Amino acid sequence: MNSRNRITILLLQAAPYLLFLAILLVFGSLSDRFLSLANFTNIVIQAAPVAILAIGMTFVLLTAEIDLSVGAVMYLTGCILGLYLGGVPWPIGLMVVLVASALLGAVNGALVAYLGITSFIATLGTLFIGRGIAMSVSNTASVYFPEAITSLNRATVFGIPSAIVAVAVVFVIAWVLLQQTPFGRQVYAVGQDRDAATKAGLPARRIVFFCFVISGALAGMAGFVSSTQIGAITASYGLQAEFSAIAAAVLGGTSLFGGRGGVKGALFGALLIQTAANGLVIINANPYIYPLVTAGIIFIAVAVDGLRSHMLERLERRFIRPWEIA
Amino acid sequence: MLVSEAVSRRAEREAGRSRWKAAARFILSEYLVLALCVLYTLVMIPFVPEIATVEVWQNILSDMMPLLIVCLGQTIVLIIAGIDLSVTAIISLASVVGASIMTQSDGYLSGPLAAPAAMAAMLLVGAGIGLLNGLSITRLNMPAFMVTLATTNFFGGSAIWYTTFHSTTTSIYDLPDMFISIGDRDIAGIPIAVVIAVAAALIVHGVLAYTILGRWLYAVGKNPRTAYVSGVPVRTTILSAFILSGMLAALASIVYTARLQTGTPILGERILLDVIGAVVIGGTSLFGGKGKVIWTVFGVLFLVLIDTTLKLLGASLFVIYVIKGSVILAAALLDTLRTRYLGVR
Amino acid sequence: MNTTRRQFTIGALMAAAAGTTPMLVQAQSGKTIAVLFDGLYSEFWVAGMQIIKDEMKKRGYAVLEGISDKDDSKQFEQVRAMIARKVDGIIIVQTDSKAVIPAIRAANRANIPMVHFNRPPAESDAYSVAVVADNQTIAREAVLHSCRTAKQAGGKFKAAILIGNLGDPNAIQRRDGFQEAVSQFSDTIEVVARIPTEWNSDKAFAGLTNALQANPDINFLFTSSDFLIPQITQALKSANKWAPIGDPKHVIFTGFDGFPTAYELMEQKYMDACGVQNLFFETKLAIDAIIQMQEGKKPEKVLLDPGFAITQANMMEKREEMWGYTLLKQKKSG
Amino acid sequence: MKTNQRADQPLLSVEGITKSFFGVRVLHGVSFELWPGEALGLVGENGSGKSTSMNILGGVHQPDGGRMSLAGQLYAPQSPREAGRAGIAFIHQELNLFPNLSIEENLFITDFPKRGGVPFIDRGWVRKRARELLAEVDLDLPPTRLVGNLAQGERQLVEIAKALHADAKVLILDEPTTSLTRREVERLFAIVNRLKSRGVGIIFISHALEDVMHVCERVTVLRDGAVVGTDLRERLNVPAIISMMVGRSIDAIFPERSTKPREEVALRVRGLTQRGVANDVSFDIRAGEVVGLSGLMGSGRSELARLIFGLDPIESGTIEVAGTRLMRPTPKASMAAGLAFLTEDRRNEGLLMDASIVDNIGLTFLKRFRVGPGFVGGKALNTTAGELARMVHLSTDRVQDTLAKHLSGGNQQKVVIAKWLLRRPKVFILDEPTRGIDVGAKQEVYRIINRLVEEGGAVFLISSEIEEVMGLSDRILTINKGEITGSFERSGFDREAILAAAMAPVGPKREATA
Repeated sequence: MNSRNRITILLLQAAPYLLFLAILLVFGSLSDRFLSLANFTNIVIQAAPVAILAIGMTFVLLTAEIDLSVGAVMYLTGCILGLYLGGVPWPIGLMVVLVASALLGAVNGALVAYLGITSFIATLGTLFIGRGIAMSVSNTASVYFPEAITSLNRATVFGIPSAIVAVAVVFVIAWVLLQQTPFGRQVYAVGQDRDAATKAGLPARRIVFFCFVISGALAGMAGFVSSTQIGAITASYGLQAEFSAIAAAVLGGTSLFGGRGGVKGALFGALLIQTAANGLVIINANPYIYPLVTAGIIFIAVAVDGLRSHMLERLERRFIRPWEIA
Repeated sequence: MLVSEAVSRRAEREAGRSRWKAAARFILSEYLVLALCVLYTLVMIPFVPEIATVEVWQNILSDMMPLLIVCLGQTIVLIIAGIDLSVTAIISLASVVGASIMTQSDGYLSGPLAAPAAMAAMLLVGAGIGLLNGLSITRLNMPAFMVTLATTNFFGGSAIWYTTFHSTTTSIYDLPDMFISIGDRDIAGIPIAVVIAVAAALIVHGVLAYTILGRWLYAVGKNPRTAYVSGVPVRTTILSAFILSGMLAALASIVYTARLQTGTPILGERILLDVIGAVVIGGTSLFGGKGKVIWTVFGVLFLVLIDTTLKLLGASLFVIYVIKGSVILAAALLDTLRTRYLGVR
Repeated sequence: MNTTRRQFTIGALMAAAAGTTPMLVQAQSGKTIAVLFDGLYSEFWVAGMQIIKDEMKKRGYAVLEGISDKDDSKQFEQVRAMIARKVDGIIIVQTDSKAVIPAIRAANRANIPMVHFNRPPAESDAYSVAVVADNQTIAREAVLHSCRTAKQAGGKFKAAILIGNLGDPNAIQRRDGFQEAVSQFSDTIEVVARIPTEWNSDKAFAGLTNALQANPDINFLFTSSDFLIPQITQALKSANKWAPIGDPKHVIFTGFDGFPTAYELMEQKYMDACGVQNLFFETKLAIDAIIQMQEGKKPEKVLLDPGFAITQANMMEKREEMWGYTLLKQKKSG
Repeated sequence: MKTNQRADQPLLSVEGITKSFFGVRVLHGVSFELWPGEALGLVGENGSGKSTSMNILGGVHQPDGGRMSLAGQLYAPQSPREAGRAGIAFIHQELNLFPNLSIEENLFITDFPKRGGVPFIDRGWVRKRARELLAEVDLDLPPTRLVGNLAQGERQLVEIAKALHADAKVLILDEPTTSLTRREVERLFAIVNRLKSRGVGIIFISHALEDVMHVCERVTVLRDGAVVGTDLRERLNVPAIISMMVGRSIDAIFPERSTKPREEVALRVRGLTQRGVANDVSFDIRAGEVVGLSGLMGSGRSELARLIFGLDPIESGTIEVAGTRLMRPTPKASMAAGLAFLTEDRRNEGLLMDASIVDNIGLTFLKRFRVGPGFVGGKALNTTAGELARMVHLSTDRVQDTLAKHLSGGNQQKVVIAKWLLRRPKVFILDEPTRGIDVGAKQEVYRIINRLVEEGGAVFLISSEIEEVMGLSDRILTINKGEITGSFERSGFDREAILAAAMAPVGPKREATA
C-alpha cells in the first residue's frame, strides 16, 4: 500500500509535465508549424512577462501570502517609464522602474508584515490605488514608449532575443537567491511554519517584507519587458496579470499555503500556459475557447495538487506501530 | 453576535473609568460603519447638496440592491473562511443564459412562462457553478481561491462564447416586459428590486441567525475540526455556502439584467472589488466564523454612498479607485487593530 | 489606549479625506453638462473628451465627467446620478449598444437631452441623437485604395484584419467595410487571419504575432483602430516585415481613425491608407445637437460624419481635415 | 564503573527545584546530578513531574525555588534559546524540523555559513560539516535529502545532529524510542553510547523501562513532583523501578457508585485493525459500566478512541453500539448510534473557542431544537444549555454571552462534557477528561461520570493517570503499541500488575537485549 501511494504521488507530481506533453502532442499533430524552433522562440518571448511576474509571485506564495497588486505595479511603473523617462537611456529607465516597483512592493510588505493586514485585502487595496494613480498620471490615454525602449525587443545578445535573456537573468538570480542564500532557505522555513521559524529565531516579518519587495521589483521588470514588446500601454494594461502569475506559479507546483514550490515551476507554468495559447492560435481555434482552455488547465493542475497534498498528509501521519508501515 | 457582545461586555466592565473606553466601545461596535455613513453624508452636504434629496437616496438605494445581493452570498462564504471569486462570472453567464431563453427575438421560450423559466434557469446556473466550486473544495481538497479563480475564468469565457450563438453582437436584447419590470416597476411605491434584495437579506439573515445551517456555517468557519468531531456535516455545510453564494449571485444577475434590459456577458466583470470591499468594510473577517447580514448592509451602503457622491461631483475614475482602495485598506487596518485589541486582553 | 486613538484618527481622516478632495471639482452654478465615456483608451477618446469639454466651457457650461470603465451597469448608475444632479444634457459613449437603452429612457423621462458620441445605440423607441461616422463607407474606401495598390503591384496577397470589440457596432461596420472591399478583389487578396482584439492592445499584439507565426506570408493588413499601431509596429518589426512602401518586404497597411501616429506613418511611407473620422466635425455635431435639444428641437436620431479616406495619393490636400495631423501640428508648434 | 571514576564536578546539578502552577505545587524540590559521559534515565508516571523538570532545564519555564548549575556555573535560562546557547539541547517528541527543507538546511537554518564577502551559502562547507554531523549520528543519508522524506527515527537523528552542531553538553531526549522501529532504537542507542564517550551528558526520559535499563548508567525515579530514588542500573531491575514509580496510593477520592453494570452490551468492538495504529482489538463495555484504558505515552490509547468514534479510517473489524453495527463509522454515524467522544485536544477539536457556551453545547444536537423547516428554537436551546451548565456546575450562568476562550480549563472541560451530555449518549468515550484541570473540577468530572453510569450509560475512560482509571473503572484494559495487553477486574486491580501489562512487549519479536 505504501509503495502504491508513493507511485501515485509520483504520478500526481508528474501530472503537469504529462499535461505539457499532451499539449505538445495534440497541437503538434494538428499543425506542422507548431513544433518548430521559431515557434518555440516565439512562445518563450511571449511568455516572458508572465514568467517574470510568476517568479516574483513565487516568493510571496512561498511565504503563504499573496500579491494581487502586480498588474497595477506594471501599469504604474510603465506610465512612469513612458511619460517621464522618454529621453533617458534605457538602463537608467530600467533602474528607475525597478526602484519604483520595489518601493511599491515595500508598501505591500509593510502593510502585510508589519501592520498585520491580510495580504489578500492589503494588495487588493493597493491594486486599486496603484491603478488609480497610474490612470491619473496618464489621463488613461495610451502611453507610448520611445524607440530606444521598443527597439530592445529586437535586440539580441549572442543571437538570443532580449526577452529570453531577461527571463534567463531573472530566473538565474531568483534561483540563486532562493536556493543558494540563507535568505532563500529561510523563506521556505517561514512559509512552512511561521511559528516554528520565529521560535527558531528567524526574522519572519522581515523575510515576508522582502518577498513583497522582490515581487514588486519583478512586476516592474515584467512590465518593462512587456513594454518593449507592445510599444504602448493603455488603461487595461496589466489587468488580471496577477491571476496569470498566480496560475503560472501554482501550475508549476507552488502551493498557496506556503513553503512548497520554486522558480523553476513558475517558469514552467508560464510556458505551459503560453504554449497552450499559442497552439490554439496556430491551429486557428475559435478564439472564444482560449479562456476556457486556460482555465481548464489551471483547474486540472490545482485538482492534482489538492489530491497530492491530501495523500502526503496521510503519509505524514505518525504511527505507533511503525514496523507495519516502513 | 458573539464577538461584538463579548466586546461590549468587556467594555461594560471597564466603563466609567475614562471616557476613551466609551469611545473604544463605539468604535468596536458594529454600528461604526453606519455612523461613518451618517458622518460622511453630513460632511458632503455643502459640496453636493443633492445628497440631501429624496431622488439621490432613491438612487443610492437602488444602486445598493444588486450589489447587496451578491455581497450576501460572499458574506456566507467568508463566514466559512472561504472566498468566492466566481460571482462575477456567475452574474455574467446567468445574464446571457436567462436572456437567451426569454428574448423575444428568437429566444428559446416565448409567452408568459418565458420570464419565470428564464429566471429559474439563471438561478440554476448560479446553483450549478456553486455546486461545482463546493465539490471541488470538499472532494478534491482544492483551495477555494484557486477553484473559484479557475471557474471564474472558465465561465466568464463561456458567457462570452455563449452569447455568440444567440446574438450577432455581444449582448442579448428584447427581453419580455414582465422581466424588465423587475428593473423599473414598483410595488406599493417600493421598487421591485428593493423588495427582492430586502427579501434576500431577510432570508439570509434568517438562515444565519435562526437556523441549524446557520449555526453550522459559523461553527465550520470558527473551527472545522471541532465542528467535524461534534457531528457537523462539514462538507455539506461548505457545499451549501457555495451554492447559496452562487444562487445569490444569480439573483443579483436578474436584477442587473432587468435594469439594463439586456443580457451581457461582461455584466459582472468589474464588480469583484466592490463585492469583497463592501463585505470587508462591513467587518466580516476573511478568516471565517465572523460576519452578519447587517454588517454587510452597512458596508454596501458605505461603498455606494462614496461612489454616488463622487459620481455627483464628476470625480474622475482614478479618484474613485484611489479612494475606494484606501477605504478598504483603512477598514482592514481597523479590523486588524480590533482583533489585536480583543486578542491582547 | 493608543490603539483606540489611532482608530479614531483613522475614522476622522477617512471622513476628512473624502470630504476635502471633491472641493477641487466643485462646479459653479449655471448650466451643466455631463460627459460620460466608457473609457479613454485611445487618443481618439482623449482628444474627443478634451474638445467637448473645452467647447462646452467656452459656451458657459460646467462640465461633469464620468468614466464607466466598460461597465454598463456602472454607466447606468452614472446617468441616474446625473439626472438627479439635474444636468442640462448628457453626452455619452456606451460600451454596449443595447444596454444603454434603459439609460436613454431614464433621460427621456427626466426630459434631459442625450447625445451618443461616435457610438450609436441599438434601435429602440427611446429618443436620443447619435453622432456617428459612416464607418463602413470610410473603411471600405480606405481599404479599396490599398486593394488597388495591391493589384497594381501584382501577385497574390494574404490579408489579416484586426477586429475590434464585437459588441461595438462601429467595429462591426469597419469589419464589414473591409469585407466589402476585399471581396471585390478576391482574385488578388485572400483573408487568412481575422484577429479579435476586443479593443485590447495586449490581445492585439499577441494575436498578430501568432498570426504572423502561423502565416509568415501575410502582406496586407487592416486595423480597425489606429490605437493599435504601436503593437502592430512591434509585431511587424519582430517578424522582420516592417518596411516602407517600395521595399519588397512592405506589408500594405490600412489604418482607421486618423490618429497622429497614423499621419506620421503615412508621411514615412509605412502606411498606405487610413480611414479618417472627422473628430472636430463629430464633436461639433454633438454639441450642436445637445443645444438644439435643449431649445426643444428634435434633431435626426442619427447624425452622420461622412469622414474620408486619406491615401498616399491625396495626402497633401486632405491632411488639413485629419484631426491627427492637426494635433501633431499643434504639438510641434506649442 | 565509569560513573564512579568521575570527573571532579558534575556536568549539571539540579538542587531542590520547586515549581507551582496556578497555586498547585507540581515540583517539591527535585534534585539530581548529571556527570559528563553518563546517561541518566528519568522515569516516573505521567504527572510525576518529569516534563516540568525538563521544561525548567530547557528554559521553557523558570523555577520558583532551588538552583541549577552547569559545569560549575550558575545556570538559570530565561528562554529555550538561552538554554540552547548554554549547551543544553532538548529534543522533544514533536520534532522541530522543516520537512520542506533538506537535512543540511535544517541543520544550519539559523546560521548558514556564508562564503567570504558574498552572501551565498558556502555549500561546500555546509555539505562537509553536515556529512560529519550525520556520520556522528550514524545517519548514512545524503545531506541533500528532504527531511519530509525521512522516517521518524531518521528525523530524530537529524535533531540530534543539530544539537551536536550547537555543541551541546547536555542532551535531553524525551520519549525518543516510542515512535521508532526496533532497528532504529538500536541505532539510537549506539549513538547515545558514542556521545557518552565524548563526554556529553544525556538525560533519557522514557516509559520504556527496558530501553532505560539498556542505555542508562543511573536511573532517577520521580513521583508526585519529587525524586523517590536514584540508583545505579546494576542495583535496579524493571519490577523494582515500577514499584518505586507507583509507591502507595495517596489521597485521590473517588465518589462511590451505587449501581452495578448491567447485562446488556453497550459497545462491542471486534477485531479492530488499522495498519500502523491498532491490531485486532476486541472488547465489550456493558451498560452502566466504566471501562478504563490504561497505556503509556504512544501506546495508541487515543488513536483507538478515534478509530471507534469514526475519526480515522479502519481497515477491518466491527463496532456495535447497543446492538447496532456501525457500517461506515464517521462521527455523525457514531453519534447517531449513541456514541459521544470527549477529545484530549480540547483547544483544537473540543471547543469553538470564539463561540459562546450555548453555541458550543448546542453544536452536537441542534436538530433536537428544530422548529419548522430547519430553524433552531433559540429559547429552548438556551434553556437546555442553561440546565446542562448548572448540571455540570459551570462557574457562570451567562451561557449566551460568555465565550469559551474566556473560561478556565476546568470550566471549558465542563462545557465539552455538557455538549455531549446533550445527546444523552449510550457510550461516552472520555479521552483524558481531567487533563489540565484543577482538583475541584476533577471531582466534578468524576461525579458526572458516576451519574452518567448510574443512569445506564457506558463509559470508556482513557487516562494517563492510573489512579484515576483505578478509582473509577469497573474493569481496566491495558494497551501497548495498539494491542490490548491485559484485562483486570475491579477486584483484581493492582497497580504494579497493570503497569507491567501496559509495558508488556508487543509487535515483532524483539531481539534479545543484553
